[in-house]
Amino acid sequence: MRKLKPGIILFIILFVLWIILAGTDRDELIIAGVSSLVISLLFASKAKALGNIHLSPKAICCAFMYLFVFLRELVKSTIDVAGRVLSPRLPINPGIVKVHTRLKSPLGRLILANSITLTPGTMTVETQGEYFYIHWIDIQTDDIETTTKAIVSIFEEYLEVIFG
Amino acid sequence: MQLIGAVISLLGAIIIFIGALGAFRMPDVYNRMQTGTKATTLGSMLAFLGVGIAVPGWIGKIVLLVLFIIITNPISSHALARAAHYSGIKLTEKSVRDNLEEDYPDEVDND
Amino acid sequence: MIKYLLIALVLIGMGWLFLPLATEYFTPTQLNNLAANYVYGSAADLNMPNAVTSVVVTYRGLDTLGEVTVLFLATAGVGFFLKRKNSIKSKRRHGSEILKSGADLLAPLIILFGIYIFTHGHLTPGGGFPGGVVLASAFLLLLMAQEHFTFSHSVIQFTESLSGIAYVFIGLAGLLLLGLNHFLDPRWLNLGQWGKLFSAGAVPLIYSFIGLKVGSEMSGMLDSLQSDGGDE
Amino acid sequence: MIILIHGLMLIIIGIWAMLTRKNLIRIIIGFAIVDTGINLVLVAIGYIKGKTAPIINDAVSTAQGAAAGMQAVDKVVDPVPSALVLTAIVIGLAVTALMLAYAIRMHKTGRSLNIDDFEEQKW
Amino acid sequence: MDSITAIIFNTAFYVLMAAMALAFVRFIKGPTSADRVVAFDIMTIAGISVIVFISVIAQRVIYLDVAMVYALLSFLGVIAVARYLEGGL
Amino acid sequence: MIETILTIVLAIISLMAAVYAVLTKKTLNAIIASGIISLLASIMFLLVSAPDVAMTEAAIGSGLTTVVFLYALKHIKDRRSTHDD
Repeated sequence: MRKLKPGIILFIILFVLWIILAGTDRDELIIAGVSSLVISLLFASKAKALGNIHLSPKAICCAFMYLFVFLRELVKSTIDVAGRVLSPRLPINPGIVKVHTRLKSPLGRLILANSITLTPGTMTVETQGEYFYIHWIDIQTDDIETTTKAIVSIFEEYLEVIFG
Repeated sequence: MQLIGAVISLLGAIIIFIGALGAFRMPDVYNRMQTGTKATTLGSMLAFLGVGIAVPGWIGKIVLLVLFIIITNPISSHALARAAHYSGIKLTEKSVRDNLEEDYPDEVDND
Repeated sequence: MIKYLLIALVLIGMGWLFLPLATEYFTPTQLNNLAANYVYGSAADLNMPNAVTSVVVTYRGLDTLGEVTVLFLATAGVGFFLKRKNSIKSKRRHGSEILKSGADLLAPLIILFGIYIFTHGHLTPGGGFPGGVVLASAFLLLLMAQEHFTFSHSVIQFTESLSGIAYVFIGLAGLLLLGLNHFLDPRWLNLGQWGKLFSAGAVPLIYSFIGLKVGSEMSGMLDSLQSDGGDE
Repeated sequence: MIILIHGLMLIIIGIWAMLTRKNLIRIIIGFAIVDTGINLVLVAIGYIKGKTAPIINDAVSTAQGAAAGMQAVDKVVDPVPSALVLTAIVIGLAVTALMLAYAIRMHKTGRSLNIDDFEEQKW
Repeated sequence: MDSITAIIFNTAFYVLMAAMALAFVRFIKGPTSADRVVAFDIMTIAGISVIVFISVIAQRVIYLDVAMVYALLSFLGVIAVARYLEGGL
Repeated sequence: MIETILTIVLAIISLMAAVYAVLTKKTLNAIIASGIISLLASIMFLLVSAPDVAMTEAAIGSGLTTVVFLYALKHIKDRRSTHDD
């Protein structure tokens, strides 16, 4: 079961994707089943990262909370950056800072880094072990801990529940 | 309903325009990337969602479009930022500090 | 100096040649007879919504067979000019962790999308050629993200030759089952119901094989371009 | 109409690149531009103003089978140039790759990318 | 579509065109190759939005497939140039 | 009407990109410019109602063309740096 879990999750994802693309006709379901089965068999060894997902009710609840928090941050920081761009003085204060993260699983780190990158104003430049190097458009402090609190912690508490 | 969708699309288009303007005004590559490739993500999401609201039958494909954009865009901009740093492009003079340069000074090839 | 003058003269002459094409071009308001027949026949005879696919696969099917052969020859030529020596160059910089895990998760998605494109070639835009290129793009993503990405060449060559042979055999099946001048005629399978996936005879089958063939050929070409190791 | 003229101008610019540049890769880029221009010209010739793509779904006709074909003939553009260009694009990529492989090989033997260094291979 | 909606959609279209032109100016000016790739990326995203708007104007749902191909594959070009710049291609 | 304006804007940008690709000094910039030409050509194919062609051009122009040129450039640059002739 432990070994099959990534393959099964991949199969479900691909199947749902095909249904959104093409609808729930009988022919479509046959082809969708066959092709997603073949692909998930081919890629089961590569997609090991998918095995880290916890499927408890609490994790699913956290996923929805995470989505909400992420969208809120996205809108907030986009408005912030738009204000900076439109103001004539161009008030930026950029630089590369170092933060640390507690996440271990590859998928969790991928989603954390992508969330940081997607919110305008912060951008992951490099990952080394437990440190992320982040280009920040408006540096406020010099300290690693406060920087971590400002950028990473919002997302990390939810991701930790989902991916462990 | 169509009116709401059109207004949301207009908002998205304006955000894309602001992103392009930011890429035009900012002083170095990293800041251009900040506005250019990520403010545009929210902009394109809003533009697509506006179309999806205006024409309700298309919502499935619109959702997939948003999903693809949201997965692929950060990976490419991360890769580009890393490449820009390693190929030796300096940060602008306005920058405060550069922890990555301090920690790994040998990795950059300055040619 | 005289060379620049000559080049300018050539370009101006070329523009002068093209000028009547642009000025005397009048926009038609109706399809010509051939195109109207193709559009009508695509819906009436073949039960297939996409008229472009009906032209590519059925009405000009022999042409497409030739194009696939040309594609095969070109990719074989690329493999002939460049030697495969995988082991020499390993001083590539490592891809970042995010790129690697992202590539692992995105590649199955891209492959599924490619399969969607080439199985729905008779209903929506797309078909074997773009679908095959999308498959090759997934391969390319893995090739770029991981510096030690390997795969067995025999699998790709096997897929390629199998789909080529299957394409020809489907054409021959039309010859055998329908009569002498029906090479590549897809109507030996059930024409099915309008707008469903399993309709239009053998067209989805043919386009799937074309897609697999184009995808494996492009993958082989990219691989030989990537790993041209060292000097002789 | 605009697209037709634009395609022709792209062809001329590409030929200009192929004639004046010395670097082999730049010549091949010129070839790729000519390729795109020719495809644009071909597709633009098949276009009929105010008509839509030759794919018969609900937007063109709600009927099925032969009746749909009858209705669609008045509403769609010519499918033949599309079908020709569809294959030509993929072939164009393969041919470009073949030319690049040849350029790499020439650089390997002749140690140069300049077209003038290969005088002895002219005829 | 009534007239106000059409006007708003057309305005969005013009704004997108302006964004594309602005990104192209950055492409011409950009001092390094990375700047040019950023401009290319912006043009791609604006192009995807333009394709979606074209499909609204033409009232064809099938045009969205083209936009999907672009949304899924456009990052390959950027990654290729990035890997070339950092010497890892 | 709006389609005509869009076509004119795209044509102007595309021609400028082509001229830039001819005149620029660095080959890498010319490759990125050819990517832009391909993107705009794909939108134009859609404007003349040929979605199949537009999709093929999108699939090819977004990744493969750029990558093929970059591989060639990489081989040539590698060999030049190791032998230094």
